[in-house]
Amino acid sequence: MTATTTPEATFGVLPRADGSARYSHAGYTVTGSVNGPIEAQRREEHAYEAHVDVVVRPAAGHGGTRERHLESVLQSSLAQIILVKSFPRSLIQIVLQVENSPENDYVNTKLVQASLNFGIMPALMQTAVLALLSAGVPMRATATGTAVAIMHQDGAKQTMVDPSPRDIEKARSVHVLAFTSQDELLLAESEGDFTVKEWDLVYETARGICCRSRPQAKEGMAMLLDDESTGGPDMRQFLRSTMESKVAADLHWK
Amino acid sequence: MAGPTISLPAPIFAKISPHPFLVRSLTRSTAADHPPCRANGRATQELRPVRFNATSLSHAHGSALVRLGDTTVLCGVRGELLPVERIPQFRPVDKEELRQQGENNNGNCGDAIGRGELRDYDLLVPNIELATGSAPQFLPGVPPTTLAQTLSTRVYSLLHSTGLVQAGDLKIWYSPKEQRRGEDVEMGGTGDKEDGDEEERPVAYWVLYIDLLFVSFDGNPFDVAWAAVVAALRDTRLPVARWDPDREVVVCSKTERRRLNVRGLPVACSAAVFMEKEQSEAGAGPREGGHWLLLDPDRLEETLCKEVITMVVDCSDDETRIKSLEKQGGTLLGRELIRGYAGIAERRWKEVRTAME
Amino acid sequence: MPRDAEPSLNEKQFVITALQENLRLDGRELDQYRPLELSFGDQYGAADVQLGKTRVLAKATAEVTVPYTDRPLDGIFTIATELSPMASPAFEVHRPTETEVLLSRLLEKTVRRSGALDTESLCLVAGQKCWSVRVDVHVLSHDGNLIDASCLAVVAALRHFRKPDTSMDAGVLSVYTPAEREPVPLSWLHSPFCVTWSFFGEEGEIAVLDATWLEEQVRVGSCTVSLNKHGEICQIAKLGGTPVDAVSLLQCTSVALTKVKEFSGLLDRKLAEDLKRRDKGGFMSELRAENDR
Amino acid sequence: MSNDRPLVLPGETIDLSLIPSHPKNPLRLGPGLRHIPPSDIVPTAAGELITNPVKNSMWVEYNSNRYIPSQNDIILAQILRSTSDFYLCSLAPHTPPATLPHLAFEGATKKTRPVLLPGQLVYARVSLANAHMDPELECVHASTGKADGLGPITGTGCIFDVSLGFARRLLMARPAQDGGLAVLEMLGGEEGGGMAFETAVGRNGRVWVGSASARTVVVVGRALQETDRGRLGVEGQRRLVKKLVREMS
Amino acid sequence: MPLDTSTYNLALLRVDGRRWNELRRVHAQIRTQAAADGSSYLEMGHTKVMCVVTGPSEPGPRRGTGGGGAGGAGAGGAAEVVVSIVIAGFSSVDRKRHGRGDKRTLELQSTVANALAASLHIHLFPHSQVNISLHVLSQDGSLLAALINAAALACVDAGIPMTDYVAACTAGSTSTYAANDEGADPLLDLNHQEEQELPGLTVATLGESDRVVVLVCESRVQVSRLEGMLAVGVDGCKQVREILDRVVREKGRRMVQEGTVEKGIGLNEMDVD
Repeated sequence: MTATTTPEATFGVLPRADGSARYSHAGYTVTGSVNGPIEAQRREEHAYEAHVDVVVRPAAGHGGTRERHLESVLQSSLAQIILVKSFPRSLIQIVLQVENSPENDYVNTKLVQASLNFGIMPALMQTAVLALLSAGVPMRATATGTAVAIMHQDGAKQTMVDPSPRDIEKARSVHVLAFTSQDELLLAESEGDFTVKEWDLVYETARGICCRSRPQAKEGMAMLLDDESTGGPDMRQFLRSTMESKVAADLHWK
Repeated sequence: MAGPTISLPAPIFAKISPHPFLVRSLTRSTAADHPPCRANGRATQELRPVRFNATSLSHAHGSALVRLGDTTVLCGVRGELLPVERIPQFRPVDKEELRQQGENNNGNCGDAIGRGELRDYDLLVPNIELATGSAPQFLPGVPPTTLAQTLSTRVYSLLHSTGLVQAGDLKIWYSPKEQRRGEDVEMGGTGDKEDGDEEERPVAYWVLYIDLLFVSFDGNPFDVAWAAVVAALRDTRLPVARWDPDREVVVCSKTERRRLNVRGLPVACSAAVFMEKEQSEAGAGPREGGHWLLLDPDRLEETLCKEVITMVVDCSDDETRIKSLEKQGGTLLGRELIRGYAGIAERRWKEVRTAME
Repeated sequence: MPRDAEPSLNEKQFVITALQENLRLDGRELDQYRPLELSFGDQYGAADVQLGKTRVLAKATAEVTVPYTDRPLDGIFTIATELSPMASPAFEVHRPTETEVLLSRLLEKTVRRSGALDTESLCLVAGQKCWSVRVDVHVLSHDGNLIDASCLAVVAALRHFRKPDTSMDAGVLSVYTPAEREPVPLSWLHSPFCVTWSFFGEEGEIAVLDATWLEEQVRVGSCTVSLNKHGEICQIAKLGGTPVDAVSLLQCTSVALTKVKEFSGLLDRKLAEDLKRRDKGGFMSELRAENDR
Repeated sequence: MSNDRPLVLPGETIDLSLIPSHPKNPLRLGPGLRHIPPSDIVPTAAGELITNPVKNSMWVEYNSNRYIPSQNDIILAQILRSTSDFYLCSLAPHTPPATLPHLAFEGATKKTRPVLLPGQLVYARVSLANAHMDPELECVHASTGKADGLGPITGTGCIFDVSLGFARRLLMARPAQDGGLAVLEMLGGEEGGGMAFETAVGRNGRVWVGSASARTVVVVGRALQETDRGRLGVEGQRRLVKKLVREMS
Repeated sequence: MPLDTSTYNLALLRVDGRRWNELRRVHAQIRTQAAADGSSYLEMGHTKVMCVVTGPSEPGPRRGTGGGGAGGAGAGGAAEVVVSIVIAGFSSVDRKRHGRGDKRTLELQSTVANALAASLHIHLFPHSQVNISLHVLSQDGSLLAALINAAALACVDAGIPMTDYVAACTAGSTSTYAANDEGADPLLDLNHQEEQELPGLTVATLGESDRVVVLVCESRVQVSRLEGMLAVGVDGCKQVREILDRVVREKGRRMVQEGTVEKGIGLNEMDVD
């Protein structure tokens, strides 16, 4: 059921940051701030490129090993799309604060959980990209990501987009994929139990969501947003339309 | 880049300008007879041989020493008893939930619940120690690096997602059928129904502390770490334990030991993408310039590569099952390459299996 | 660590000169708060406070755990305040600054030590099991007066929070998941709020409420008064700074009381509204609504 | 959004029809665009693509908060400290300091050079900016040796931070016409009851407002900030000015 | 608290036999460590504190977790006052470890630092640092007050120009926070037991004025009680100031007699303004 919801984003939620965005989708709400390029600390200063620093903060409890892992995954991916070479010796700091994540009402969750949380990765990635765009940090490309699960409902395989925590618990395998705006596969994380064939299926679905390229993108993408034809939102379209409205607002005086 | 005219001893060349050094050795062949290869003398697709050495520790319940080239990992598994009343959020699996789960994922009934127990009560505790001076960048006595934390997270979640260990093996049951006297024993915590004491109930769990120690580090830590974990778990034998209602303690048998039945044999296989050009000033996409997929990268290579891939496969059954796939840090590995990579992973799996047996 | 940039002389001087004419840069009265917004999340125990450009998010959570050995009959109640670089690049992760220490101490004294939450009610099995209630304070945006905003957020979050229901039968404790039984609110005793005065001028004769970050950088001293609406002082902290006349401090306190009454009125209103919002459609449907977000 | 100023996102391909092709003068790329040899022009920021066939130039118009120094920008800098022969100044929080030579003032010599205290403000031009070095400033035209308006800022007044786009609009030759910014004129004009004030706008998103009366400074400052934040059109600005004047008097 | 108040109501005497407005015995010395720039030892009842001041001197390496820095060190326009407090394990009845990171200690540090910074003329010493290190030997209530007084004395001894003494003491009230009885009397200078059982506050004032430098209240109390307590506290501070002043003059006189300093110098420093 969560798969059918459309993502929402608001910009400039943090007036004092260089760039910020609040993104909510599939029960996750993440606020992201971007500061940079700013002066880098000695220890993390690179002579030829900007250091991209990602901090992920859970809604409750101190960040643990799992957050460190998320950070390193996001860091390596975002460093790919940011033009790090154009700001040597500087720092681009991305802070992602999880505000809300869907709870599984059938278990009493513990505060600290070390196992990976696949569902949240796309939300974090999307928030970071939006915040970077709003900060005007020069980028090679934008990126979109999504989570797909393969369920075994009464014997039949079926893919499910943006699975809820409960779905993930039941799923045979869970996958997170992210694509750049040049349709390159930027990030692929999967776990569970699946075959190459199944992964192909997942790839197709994810690609459908992340890189649905529409030539007539110019007009009214608002309604295109929530078409269920391919089961899931059209992320790239979403990205474009949200940015369009932001830019239009910024340049209202033109 | 050092032209042919200048001749530097290889190690110095590698030190001062590692990237060109690697490019050079990958592009030009040293001798006519064999083709260009990596700085470490391996072909791009060539993996280092892996060697296992089980039960190397006498005190641990299970252990293994794994060597992959110059990366050596020692893994020890130790079980400790955890009585249910010491588990704050303990919650006996109630029947109708079992049934629900059964319907939901037909076949492997109760499996999900088992995983739930493993996770909720933290029955599997992997810990990775890199700061042993195993490599220049890991000096002893420093707080765990990001790498160490990342590795332990990956091992932890793979342990759970693969279901390598089943909760059943770690549960210690008590069935009052033959022991009526246990009934009036106040079991704070075993939150069961009225008829709780009638049916058999879990009284304690084994907690498996899985400690990984990097003896030496020369790249590709995850593959080795994971192999060590699997080997150590296969080697693990826990003493047979039962509940003694008179003394209200769990007693372990001195002699009797039961080995865990480890499910399947998932094997990790990692590679890194090496770009001919470091991302150029213009920031032109990484597409330009050649690139190589370096399997089982060593430390030097890892420092020079951004994009990495790790695939965990299990070919125990006829069909190859992928247990985990992690690809990040670049945009070069597309669908086709990843498809093809499965084949490489299978090859790896076979090698590892033979090495293990 | 990267210090925050000092304001320019020009700004410092102007803030003072303006204040001497009862002027503030944003045109407020000296004892006027910035527009205050309080909203609750979809889940229980999430409160979002916006005070001008300052924004604080508080999230309350609870889990069953083992009580401290020296207090077997009490539950555990912690308030975690870690300032992240999101508030300002000057804050580093795991490097508590003075701001952070003083903030957490103030919240500690105001909310915890004043006994706002009945910790004994969190005990489940004496010496064995108890609830550990934890509030995480996330400062999203820092434009001054973190203390008042954070305190309001914490109190709001805790009053909005529901913890899973439990039952004891035959010495057997069972904790119910939200699906089984609707969670229950905490046993809450009184709602304290912080009101922070900032002082300016040679003699600290100009007193200002709800200072912005710029004003905080220029002020010569501050005094935080914590009260509840019954006129009980829970804590006063004027930690040094330019000396201020005792009488004017007393006046500050009495003004603070009126502000506190406003706060608690606002909170009650918001809580009531939120309750109405949730009630329609009953509990399960409300859960679904939660997931649909 | 009209089609002559299409929205572009980083990495999108710009269809060639949009790229101006001028017979003689070379194509000039402004901010938000980069050229990938041989012939690709790719946006690096999200904004509207603006092209100027006459000047044969194109750039991406977008708004942001983080100032990145570029040559010949006029900026408001804050002195951090003085070294043996130059001042270190900050252009924006948390950025590496810019250097302002002691002699880069009108008629400054070893003997007669202005002494500036930490925290003081200077109105200066960026004389050198590149990614690999800290930026350099000057308060004098290297060629003419005239300050023409640059130099230390004195007198009662205050700094107000605005977005970079807003600062750029204020700096336009005719803000009212090109930038849709009439707020300052109004404040000076009859809406504002002819307030007397002066402003110094820095590209780095800082505006200094000076006036004998603190009240005026506050009004002007608020007017600017609220116009920026509220993204007010000319009408909105007029209403705002009326409101402020009413409030403050 | 029934214990305390009841006995009080009988004879209007407190648990330790004092009247409501009575200070405990305050004993103080200055120049206790010859080596230090300034030093002092102070007892308020059984609360015993010693203090050593070094500086104004070159700033040392910056400590990380806000070691109670105060004063415009950022601009480099004035000296920074850095306070470090060590609470000895044996100082209180139950020996509990106060780690350096302990937030309560950090708070005390920054309070003392900011209190002193208000009276010291640190603007005379740009780009420098005044280090005040305090050791708590024994605790019996009014700790913060004792710390401030000790620090003030040590600073006088160090000859750092200051406006006037910062003198501190505590005040309490016999009424519990719940009961809003008007009959409640204010109390001066609380000991440990009273601090535990009764509402109280710590006040520090500058010299003889009524101007409050520090006001810390950590217990629940009716707002109506505040005025009374504050009045008593401020008055107490004046008494404390007298005592401190006597100590300094006494020491000064003896030093003159002993000829360690020529007449005048030791004392003039205090009224630099």
